[in-house]
This record gives sequence, structure tokens and C-alpha cells, in this order.
Amino acid sequence: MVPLSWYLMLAAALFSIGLFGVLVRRNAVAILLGVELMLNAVNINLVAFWRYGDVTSMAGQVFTVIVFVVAAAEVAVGLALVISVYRRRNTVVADELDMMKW
Amino acid sequence: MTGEQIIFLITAGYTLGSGLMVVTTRNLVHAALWLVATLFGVAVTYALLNANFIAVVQIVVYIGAIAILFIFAVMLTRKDLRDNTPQMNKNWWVGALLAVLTFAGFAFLLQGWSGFSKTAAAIPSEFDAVGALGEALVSPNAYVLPFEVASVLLLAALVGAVYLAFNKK
Amino acid sequence: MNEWLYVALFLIVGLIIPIGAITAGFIFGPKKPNPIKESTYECGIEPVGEAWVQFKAQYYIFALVFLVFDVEAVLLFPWAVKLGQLGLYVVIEGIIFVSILIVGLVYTWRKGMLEWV
Amino acid sequence: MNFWNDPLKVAADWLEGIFAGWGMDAVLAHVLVAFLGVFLLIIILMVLDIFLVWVERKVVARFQDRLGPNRVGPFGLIQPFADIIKLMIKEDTTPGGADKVVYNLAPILSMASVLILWAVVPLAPVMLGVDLNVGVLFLIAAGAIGTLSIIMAGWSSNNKFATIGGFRQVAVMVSFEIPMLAMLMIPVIFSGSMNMNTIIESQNVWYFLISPLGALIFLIAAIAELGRAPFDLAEGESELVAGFNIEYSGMKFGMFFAGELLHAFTFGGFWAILFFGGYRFFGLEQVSPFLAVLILVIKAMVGYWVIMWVRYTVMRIRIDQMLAFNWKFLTPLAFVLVLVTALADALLASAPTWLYVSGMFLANVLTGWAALEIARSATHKEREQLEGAKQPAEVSH
Repeated sequence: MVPLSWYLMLAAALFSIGLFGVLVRRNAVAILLGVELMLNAVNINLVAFWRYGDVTSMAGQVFTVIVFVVAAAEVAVGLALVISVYRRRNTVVADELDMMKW
Repeated sequence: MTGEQIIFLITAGYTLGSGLMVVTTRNLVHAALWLVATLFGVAVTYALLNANFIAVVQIVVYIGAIAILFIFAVMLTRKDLRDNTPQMNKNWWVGALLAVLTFAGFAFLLQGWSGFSKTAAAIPSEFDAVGALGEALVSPNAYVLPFEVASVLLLAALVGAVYLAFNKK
Repeated sequence: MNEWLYVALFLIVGLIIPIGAITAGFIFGPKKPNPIKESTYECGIEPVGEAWVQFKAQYYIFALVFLVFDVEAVLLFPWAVKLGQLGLYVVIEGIIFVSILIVGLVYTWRKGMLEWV
Repeated sequence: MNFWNDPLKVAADWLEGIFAGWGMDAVLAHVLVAFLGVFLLIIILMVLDIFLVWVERKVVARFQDRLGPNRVGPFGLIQPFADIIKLMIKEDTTPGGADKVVYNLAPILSMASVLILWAVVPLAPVMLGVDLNVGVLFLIAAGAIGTLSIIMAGWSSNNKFATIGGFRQVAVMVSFEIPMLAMLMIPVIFSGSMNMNTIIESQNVWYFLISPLGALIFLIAAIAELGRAPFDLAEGESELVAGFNIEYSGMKFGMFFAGELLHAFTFGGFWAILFFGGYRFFGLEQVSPFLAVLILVIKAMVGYWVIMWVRYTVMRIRIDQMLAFNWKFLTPLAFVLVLVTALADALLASAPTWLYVSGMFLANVLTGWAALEIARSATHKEREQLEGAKQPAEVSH
């Protein structure tokens, strides 16, 4: 039997990988890819807690489904922003998007 | 070591390995394809956790829609696709350090938690998870409000994204 | 173990069969590559430019609308399962849920984003 | 329990007994037997797939008033095997600059996404396949892998026609996935389950009779999902040369081709399962599992024939027409139909069967008629706007 800790560690590792991607990538699309990894790590936790807690209480699965919705919305708007910026500035490198800095 | 544990370890290794490829691959289309591989591994994890509905939805929504959207977006912004500039920040090691510290922090925090190495009880044989999820999503004293708000959120995302991607100025 | 084991078996066999077929093709087929053979096909003329053409943003819009409705439809499945047992108010919830998103479709339509050209 | 009533179980028990006799672990023996069963099923499917090539060519020949393959073997039956040998001994070229791994992975995934669909197909009352409680969504999940394989094939070929063809195909496939998802909800609403077998078991009246419009929309969406005419713009020879698979040759092209045929047959089967009672046919399925499988195959063949009939009768439509048709007509209609069905189901819940069926049928017909009327008046208005003022009276409408 797999103990809960294994799933939690998997989720933590995946979250850290996603965080690494978000922090170091220069391309805005790649940063969003990292965000997806982090959201998935959260979902693994939610489903694991559902399975290892009270199975008849569906809160874990409901929240997972809601996270799917949030992820979809995030990707839709995030990528639309990237495309919009690309059409105006002709770049998707996050460092060069410094218009709002001053 | 039981068969289930072996399957879990293979899945976890596969998921984390492809996750690492997502954040390190230079070619963005490859990164998106590695993301698909990671998402598939996560779907297998859900299947191992007996969350059938979530596992299938993971594939339908993430691989079927979100990954496709990513690939389309990469093709639309393709100027930076094959350029020779570095794909990572100059001080990437700070990010790496932070990520490792985050992981260590999680591990440390979880280690002290009493329920950390809990094992799962068997699912009751007559339990209908999909039906229970449906009931939870629609019954007024459970999660009907998040269910409806999800719709509003999707509407906002659609309107916002359409507006953003297409305001011609 | 659960029923996904059998799905995994289907996946494994489903991967083995095409890999085997392609490998057989690789073994039996001749292998005499040359640059002309390897050049990409373009209606009989020399390939012009590179293959990574710029795509129009319309592809993104359709994928976007698809994503939103995909998530919506998936959310409706648990609703559909429970429909027969819970009565009329569940149907009304579903109607509200769908109509909110139809508003989004109408907005996209009105903005002229559902046109291909 | 004898072989004719439950062949799979008898064979599995027999084999497991043999493996146990060799001193094998019981779980391992079970998995091994299951593996062999799956392998056998998929081999049968591949042989059927080869046979489908002949069926398709013969049928299209009849539609186009030709004879079709008739030289190799009786009625040309050996023709597809000759084709296979040709594909196998053909050179497998990889275009220069192609992304090799992705390029080779795409046909494999394309075929696998079709084969894995058979995991959830209930062949007979005792051969349920995988008894998955989310079987209906599994259909879409496998389709997602297929979509991905097309994007991979188109992108990795390093050919602009392949890339554009692949992206167009994917845009159409994902668009038509929405009405298909919505129409999958209709059997789910009636049966209260996403399990394929429960859906079949609860079809005392074919769902086609309860929801004819749903069956029709599902068929249209399935044809688009398959990328067949009239929605086969990926193969638009005049515009895109051959679409996403232009650079593929030999067995890799064969995988795409065979995958498409088997996919069509599979969706014929799913059409039969979801709307025509699957393996059920007036109690005949209880006689013998073999008869039940035969019934399912015949129904799937009929579904496949309908798909071919559409393919060879209707002309190809343009991508803008296709997407407009989907998003401005089919998707709203599909969702309205789901809501109408849900509402009628709730209202007619306590009605006797005949009233329920006729009420549902009427609701469907009314919805379809209203949708057609709205579309007609809207297109008339649009045409008037485009063509300016009304034409002289002698032009009939």
C-alpha cells in the first residue's frame, strides 16, 4: 500500500519544478507552462487528501474540478495576454516587457 | 515492495522527469509536448488514487484543450522559437536554489505532521464516486455556488481573452 | 488493483502493435536516402522559405472558445449523471450554468471573432 | 458454466490454471492472461482493419459506379494484403530537418489512440471490456490523444503544407468535440451512468427513438472528429496537397490510414452502443455471447456504412463554413438539446413508457425544427444584406 506521504512528496517535487520554471524561464509562454505544473501539483494533493481522508465526502474532488476551471481560465487569459503583447511589442521575453516598470 | 508501490514509483519518476524537461527544454514546442507527458503522468497518478473521473477529465481538459492551446500560442508567437538567445535568466541558480529550498521546506513541514504516513482505507464497494460528485456539485447545501461561479469565471475568461487577443490598435 | 490496469494493458498493446508494424516496415524497406528524396514536398517546386509559417490568431480564438466549452461540458457530466434522481431544480441549475456560457459565445460571435477571415 | 455461455471466463480460467500449474503467482497469472486476451482482441481488430480497407474500396466503388478491387483473389479480397506488403517494402523516408522523435511518435500515437478506444467497448453481456464508470468520457480522452498526434505529425514534418494542414485539422477536430461532448450527455441523462454497459443495459427502447436529433448530431460530430468528408479538409488535395500526413510514407503512412479506417468503424460501433442498443437485439444477445458480438459488429458495420455513405455523397466544405456551422449552429443547438432533454426528462419522469418516448421524440423534433427555422431566417437575412436589395420577382426562392 502506498502511504500518503509519497503522494505529498511527489506533489511537492512537482510544485518545486514548476516554481523553478516560473522563476528562471525568459519566455512568457514557458513561464505559463511552469504555472501549469504548479497547479497540477496542487491537484495531486487535493485528490490524495480525498482518497486518504473520508472517501464519501467529495470536497477534494469538487475542489480539483474547480481548479481545472481556474487553470483553464488562467491559461486562456494568460496566453491571450502573451499574444496581445507579442502583437504590439513583437517579443514574448518577459524581461523585455518593462513598460510598467516606470 | 508491492506491485502498487512499484507502479507508483515508475509513474512518479516519469512525471517528475518529464516535468524537469518542461522547464529545461529549449524548444518551446518540445516543452509543450513534455508538458503533455507530465500531465499524462499526473492522470495516471489520479487513476492510482481511484479518482476515475478526475483522471479522465485531466486528459480531456489538460491534454485535449490546454496543451493544444499552448501549442497554438507557441506557433502564434514563433519569433522566439528558434532564436539563439538563452532560454533562462542569467541568475538561474537563484531560482534553482529557491526551488530546492521550497521542496526542503515542504518536506520539513510535512515530516512533522502526524497524518503524514497515513494509509488509505478501502473504498466501499457500492460507493458511486461519480454520482456522489454530481450530487455534491448540484445539491444546494453542498457546492452548487462554486459550480455556478465556475460558469461565471469561464465566461469572464472567454470575454477577457477574446478582448485581449483581438483589440486592434 | 483497479480497472485501470486493463486500460494500461490496452495502452501497452496499442503501442506495441504500431511500433511493431513500423519496425517491420523499417526492416523490409530499402534505405537509400538522398538529399532530393529528403527534401520536403511542395507541389513539385523547390521549397520556399521555412516551414514555420506565421499562423493567424483565429486558430487561437477557436482553441480558446473550445477550451472554455470543453471545461463547461466536462463539468456538466456529473450533473447529467445525477439528473434523473434529483428533480427539477437541478435542471434549472444546469440551465443557468449553460446560459451564462451561451452569453460568452454570443459575445464572441457579436465581436466577429467566430469568422475565419 | 460452459464455453458457449461464457467463453472468455472459461478460457481465462483454463489458462490461469495452466500458469498456476507452472508455479506462477496468481496475480501475475491473471495479469498475463488479461494481457493475452487484450493482445488477441487487438490482433483481431487489426485483421478486421485490413479487411475494412477492402470494404471501404468496394463501397466507394459502388457509390461511384465502379467495380472496385476485383483482381487479387475472389472479389479482390486479397487486395488489402497486397497493399500491406507494398507498404511494408516501401522506403520509409524522413524529410530533412524533421523533428525525428516527434515525427516517428505521431503515427504510433495515432494508431494507439484508436486501439485504446476498444478498452471500454462492451462486446457482449459477459464480455464487458473494462467496466469503467467514466466510459463515455474515455471516448473523448482517447480522442484528445489522437488530436495531439495530428498536431505532432503536422508540426514535425518541417513542411508548411503539413503544418497548416495539421493545424486546420486540429482546429476542426477540437471544435466538433464540443457538440460530441454535449451529445454524449444525452445517453448519460437517460441512463444515469457514464458506464458503457449500463447505458446498453438501460436501453429497453433505443435511445435513437428517444433522441433522434441527438443521434444525428453525434454522427455529424463523429464524422468531423474522424476527419472524413464532408469535413476532410485536412486532405484537401487542391489546397493542402495531403494535409498533415504529406511527408509520411510506407508503414508510417499506413498507420495513419489504417487508424482512420478503424476509427471510423469504432465510431460506428459507439454510435450503435450509445443510440442503438449495442449488442442488444430483442433478447438475442442472451442466447450466446458469440451472437451478441455478431450483433454489435453488424450494427457497427451499419454505422460505418452510414459514415461512408455521407463521405461519398456530400462534397467537401471549406474550413470557414465548417467552423461557422459548428460554432454558430451545432454547438448552441447541442446545448439547447441537452437542456430540453433534461427538462423533458424531469417533467416526464413519472409518465408511462409510451408517453415518455413519444414526448421525448416530439421534443427533439420540435427543437430541430425550431433550430432549422431560425437558421433559415438568419441566413436569408444575411444573404439579403450581402446581395443588397431583393432580387426581381422572377427569381424564385
